Amino acid sequence: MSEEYVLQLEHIRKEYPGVVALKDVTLELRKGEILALIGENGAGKSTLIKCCSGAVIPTSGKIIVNGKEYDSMTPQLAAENGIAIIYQEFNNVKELSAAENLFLGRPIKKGIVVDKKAMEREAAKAFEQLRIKINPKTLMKDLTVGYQQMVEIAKAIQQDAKILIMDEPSAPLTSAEVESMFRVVERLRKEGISIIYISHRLEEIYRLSDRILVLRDGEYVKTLQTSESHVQELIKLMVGRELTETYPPRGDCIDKSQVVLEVKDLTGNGDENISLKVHKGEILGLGGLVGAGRTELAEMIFGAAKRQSGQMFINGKEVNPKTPREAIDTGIALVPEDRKRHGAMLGISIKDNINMPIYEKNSTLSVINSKKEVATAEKYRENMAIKTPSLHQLMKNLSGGNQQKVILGRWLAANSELIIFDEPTRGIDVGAKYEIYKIMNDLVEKEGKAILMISSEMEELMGMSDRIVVLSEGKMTGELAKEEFNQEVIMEFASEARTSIEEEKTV
Amino acid sequence: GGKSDDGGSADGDSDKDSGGKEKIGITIQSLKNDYWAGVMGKLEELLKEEGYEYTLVDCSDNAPTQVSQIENFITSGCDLIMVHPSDAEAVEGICGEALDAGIKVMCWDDPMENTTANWILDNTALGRDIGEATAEFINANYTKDAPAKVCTIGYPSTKVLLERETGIKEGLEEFCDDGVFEIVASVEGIEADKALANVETVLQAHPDCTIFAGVGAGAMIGANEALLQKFGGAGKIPENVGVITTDVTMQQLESLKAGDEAVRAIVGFEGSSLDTAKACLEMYKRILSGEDFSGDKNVVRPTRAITVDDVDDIIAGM
Amino acid sequence: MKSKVVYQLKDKAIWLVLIFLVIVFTIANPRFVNPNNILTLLRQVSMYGIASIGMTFVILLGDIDLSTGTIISFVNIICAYFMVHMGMNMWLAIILTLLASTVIGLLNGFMVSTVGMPAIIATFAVQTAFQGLALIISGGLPINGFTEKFKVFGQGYVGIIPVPVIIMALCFALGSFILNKTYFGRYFYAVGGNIEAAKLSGIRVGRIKYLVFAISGFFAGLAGIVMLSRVNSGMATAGLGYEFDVITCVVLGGVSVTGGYGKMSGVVAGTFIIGALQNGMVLMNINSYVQDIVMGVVLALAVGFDCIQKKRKAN
Amino acid sequence: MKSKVVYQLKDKAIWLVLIFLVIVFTIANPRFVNPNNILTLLRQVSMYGIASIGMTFVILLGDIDLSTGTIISFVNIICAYFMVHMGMNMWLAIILTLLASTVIGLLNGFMVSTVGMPAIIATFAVQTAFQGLALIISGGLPINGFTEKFKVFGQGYVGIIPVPVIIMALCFALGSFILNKTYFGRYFYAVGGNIEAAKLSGIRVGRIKYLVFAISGFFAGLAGIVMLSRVNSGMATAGLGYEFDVITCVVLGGVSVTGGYGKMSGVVAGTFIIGALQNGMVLMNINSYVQDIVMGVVLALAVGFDCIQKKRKAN
Ligand SMILES: Nc1ncnc2c1ncn2[C@@H]1O[C@H](COP(=O)(O)OP(=O)(O)OP(=O)(O)O)[C@@H](O)[C@H]1O
Ligand SMILES: Nc1ncnc2c1ncn2[C@@H]1O[C@H](COP(=O)(O)OP(=O)(O)OP(=O)(O)O)[C@@H](O)[C@H]1O
Ligand SMILES: [Mg+2]
Ligand SMILES: [Mg+2]
Repeated sequence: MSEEYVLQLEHIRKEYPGVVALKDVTLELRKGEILALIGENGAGKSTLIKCCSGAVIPTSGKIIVNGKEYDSMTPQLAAENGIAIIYQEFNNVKELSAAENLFLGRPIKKGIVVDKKAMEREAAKAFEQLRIKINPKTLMKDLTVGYQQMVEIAKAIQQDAKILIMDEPSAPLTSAEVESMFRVVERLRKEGISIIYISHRLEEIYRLSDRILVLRDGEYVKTLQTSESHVQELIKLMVGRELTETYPPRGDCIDKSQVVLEVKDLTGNGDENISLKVHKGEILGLGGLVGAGRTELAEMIFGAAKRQSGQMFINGKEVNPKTPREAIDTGIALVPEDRKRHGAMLGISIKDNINMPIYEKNSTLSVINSKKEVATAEKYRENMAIKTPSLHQLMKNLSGGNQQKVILGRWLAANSELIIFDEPTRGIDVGAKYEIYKIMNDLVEKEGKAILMISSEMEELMGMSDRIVVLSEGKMTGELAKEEFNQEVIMEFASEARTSIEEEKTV
Repeated sequence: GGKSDDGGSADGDSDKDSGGKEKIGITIQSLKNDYWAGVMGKLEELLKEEGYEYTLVDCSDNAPTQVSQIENFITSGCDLIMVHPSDAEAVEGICGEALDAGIKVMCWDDPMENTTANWILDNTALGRDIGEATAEFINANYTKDAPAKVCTIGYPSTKVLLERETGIKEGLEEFCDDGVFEIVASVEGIEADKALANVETVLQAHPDCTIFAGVGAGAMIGANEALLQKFGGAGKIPENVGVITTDVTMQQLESLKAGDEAVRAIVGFEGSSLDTAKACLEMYKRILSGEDFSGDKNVVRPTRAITVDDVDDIIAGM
Repeated sequence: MKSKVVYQLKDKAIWLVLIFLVIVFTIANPRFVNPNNILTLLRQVSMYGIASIGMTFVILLGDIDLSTGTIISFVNIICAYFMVHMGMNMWLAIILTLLASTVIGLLNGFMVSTVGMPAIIATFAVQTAFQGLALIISGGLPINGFTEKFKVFGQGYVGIIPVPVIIMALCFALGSFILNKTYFGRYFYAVGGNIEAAKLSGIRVGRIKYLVFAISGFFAGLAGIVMLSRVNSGMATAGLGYEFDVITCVVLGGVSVTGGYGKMSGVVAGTFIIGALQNGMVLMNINSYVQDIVMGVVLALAVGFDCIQKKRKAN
Repeated sequence: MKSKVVYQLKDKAIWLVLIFLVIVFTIANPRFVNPNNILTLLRQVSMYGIASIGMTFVILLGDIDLSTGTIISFVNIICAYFMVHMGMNMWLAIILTLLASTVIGLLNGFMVSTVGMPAIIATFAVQTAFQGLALIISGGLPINGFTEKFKVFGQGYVGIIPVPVIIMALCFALGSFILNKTYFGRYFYAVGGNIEAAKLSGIRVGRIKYLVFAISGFFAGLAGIVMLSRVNSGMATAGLGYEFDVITCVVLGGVSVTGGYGKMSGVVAGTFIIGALQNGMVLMNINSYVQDIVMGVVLALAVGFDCIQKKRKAN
């Protein structure tokens, strides 16, 4: 029985303080197959595969590799058992060369001396196979993000692994790079290597995989044969309900006469000549592929990154925020994409997290008005339905969704007029997602705020936006009104700059 | 002994810089110490007055640093190097090289081998003098029935101060009348604030501890302040309470002169800083003039106890 | 909930250590708990305590201040110089001195915040340079001869309580007030815990760093003035090595050197522990060499224990 | 490509500083560039140079080792004790001494890696405790009376080249070899640059930390032996404060205190700069108080300049 499977994860459970990331998940990988792992953001895909490498130690459950049973893994054990993993976050060392990164942790060596020549030779071969032109001697920090990812992929392949796990490997790649990666992956399958492939792009799943395992909200949902499944079915399994229900309805509340935010020819931080307007009561969606420069645009508007040229107006008045503080004071708020790094202050309480931007306002002679402080926190706990026994609870003990609500509360407390949401529902479970959508609706409908929403989830983008602006490679490539929303058109805009650059290259 | 088969000595071209007087290199243990800063300040004045060229450095009580400094003196072509060694043994080698290079070497404090002359201070003997001065005070104020409770204040991480502290204990044994004293504590204190804190603690442990014999200025200042605080200020200190140490600094002398503080005697050397500096310069002149010290190159520095009676003379020369 | 209990216990643990030490020293020498000795002990640690306020803030930010000892020395010299050699009015001298120490702190802040130097290097450079400056000003000689009035800060009493102990208590109260009641305190925790998030919440992190280093300079200056008054003599090396004693107080008090976590009450306990050790070991007449060993071992055990607990919790 | 040029320039910049200093000192006193003085200068920095190898590794990892000075002192005492008081064979004494210093390094490694203490605290605790131990063993007195043979390490010559300079050169070569050629040297960069990535690539980060602290202990021990032979007398405070001199050499050499970036050649330049400053300022007859100021200012400027460049690049 176990002969058939090279890797089995049985009844894996992983708890974090306040969050259960995985509940009783079971996965079985056959020899020579590609198993796709899908699920919404935060479904637990990355957490699950990290259990295979020891990057995450499961709270309970078993990991069986080639018939050998483990409670948990270590990176060394994983390597010994022929498991190679491409992680979603970059895992490279910037000051080392591409070749050395390729062989990180298992260099070619004679005795204790590393054989750089041999590593560079082998690296050149590996890059050749992937049809990428990287000088193996180049330092990692001098490579573009796409190339860095290709090194990661080459690194995993190079390990002669029996089991290859890829967590959204295609995300930062151009379509040509994705193509060459696919060819390699297919060749590896032919050689009998078993692969787990994680991606949000369903067309990739259909192109590559033999079976599909769906996770939702940390739970195992179903395993399907790719050939027998349909897109609609998959989406339903992932989301847990019909898509139409996912987005709460919103009345028409746009006040065209009031432009809350206008940017003109904004350039800098990797973006070029961005011009857009957000009206009172409007949600403007900002679409594009990963790396399109949307976060960069948000940072510029929020004063967190320097802009080179262009103008910005809030309610018709020109503003020039050079720091987040100045942006906040002009009524701009940013709910950042990377919640753990940029949003949540994990070591301090919910109350403090909510009040952070308004402490100065609620202080006399720098002494905090503690009544106001508690009242504010209490108000937004109620408004946002934040699930917590106490406002003094530390942020790190909350679930991702509740953390996101706290951050939202922070910006509502700051009384911002324009709220920028960068991937507002990334890593948030379906229930909390719906609540956040409702909050966004209330914000525009009842409170007359304006929202700029960055999202990589096509459904979310189309479901929530009143208008969509698409970026690609730091340039605006298209703008769609609600009636024009169409997945294919958006994708086309999103890859426009890329294809044109590729065309130039090939010419 | 010093060897001549090495590179340091090859730089023996200690040609005098045109026109000027002789060049003197001085390295001492620490200039961050008030006694040394005081004496060296006076010495610098004298050297300038008489037109000598000189370099004065301190080695922060680090032997390797001092070796390096002497090397640098050899390179810079000094005619005389005076070393106040952090560790005499450590600089013997390099001083030998200096001699081989034709440079005169003088050691302050230790009876070194590879030198032209030594201006020595036997720290154990100095300690014994402190002990003796303390003993005199004890003998005058205490009896066998009510012996004096003594605390010594030292700094046992430094060799010379350790020797000095040992000397103090020996001196007390030797010069005190039978059974009139008892050492109840030995604490560390080279900096005034540390000495102050430790003396305070000792006074808590032994409220009847009245005699404090220490190795230097910091010990005296700290102990004096602690006692002033304990008894409620100047003038309130009982007759039989006393602090006795060595080093001659202005603050110590003023405390002594005041007469109503706890300072009872200071064991000094030639007298004031100026006196010491003058005596030192005299040594330089003797050595530079080519005087032959081969008979006995150890010139012993005099020590004497300064008391209220002659404190004014000393203060005049500070 | 559970983690709250653990934290509470952890915060209390340092007090348990203090109680344990008090018991040991009392058994060894009952005079240890004599009220007089307790007051003496408190007076002895008052300089650590005062300087530890600023250091606590700096460490909460995840930085470190190695210039504390030198600031103490420098202050010793300039304050004495102002009063003795320039005949300046005592209060003016004190104000100017505190201003100077704050400016040195600002210099640290400039290097860390604006230039972007690691705090350990920036403050070490300041330490070295200002040590030299203090020596130049004083010529290596002590400066003394202050007015009787000036002695109050280090030697005076209010009732039976020594003035430096009162100053320390006020400083701790002020430190605790800043940390818990003012928005600056919230900012310190936020910056130390997650500097990126703090920036994006509108905190001007650069200014906060300036502020904290300036505060650290100020309290070091205050400690220097108390020391000057206590010893009644200004020396250019008076504060030599003090920074590590102060850091030890703060770290023993449970403030995380990586920033973001710590309480003033813990620092109070840490300061008292150092005081109890220094005082108790002298009372027990323990050899000064052995005292070093005990200090090292206590620091390693206290912090090590804490780290092991944290590691356990993380898994 | 452009950034490569910047980096190259940056790596070279420290050599330009060195050349600049050499020119200044030569103008001030032509004896400075006398070959004899150069050899003397090299001999003077040899202890810094030797100890800096291990410190470089530690700092590359993003940690710090404050125990270097104490290890030097401790080694001074035990090696002297073995040879003089126990009459041990010189080579055996040296081997045992190096072993002991390596074990102290392992103790640091244990506290940092296994217990999880911040390196600054762990190594400071070791510093304090072993200082006490060295004093106890020596009783505070210097130990001397070594054989003529033993003097070779610190005072001998091969041709005109002093032996300690040769030892330093060999150590730098070895350090460079370890960093550039051996797999664990490459791991140091990986761990210092991205500890998570290193872990997930199967690098046993815990062991690397043990290794690096042990190496740091070893080289500190070697520096201690060279010092002992050079001054021909063992003192329990011989290495006092050396750690900061060594850290200064390493940091001046462009090694990033946050880890992950740095080159041995830079450290060589950093060491020579310190040597040139110390030697040149004495030759120029600069007041020793002023020397402190110059040291502090040079450190602040060199590192500050580097940080500003980095900041510019990041924007
Ligand atoms: N270290 C952690 N502490 C607390 N919660 C965590 C931690 N790591 C992950 N989580 C939570 O576990 C859940 C699953 O996250 P995971 O990264 O596995 O999702 P994913 O399916 O890979 O999502 P994505 O598609 O966005 O990559 C999320 O709710 C996340 O917030
Ligand atoms: N500090 C950095 N160093 C190097 N590359 C960076 C840095 N920050 C961002 N990038 C890269 O710049 C590009 C633009 O990133 P950005 O996050 O703005 O894209 P985005 O459109 O917001 O995508 P998404 O939010 O969907 O990830 C990406 O390729 C990203 O990886
Ligand atoms: Mg993921
Ligand atoms: Mg983004």
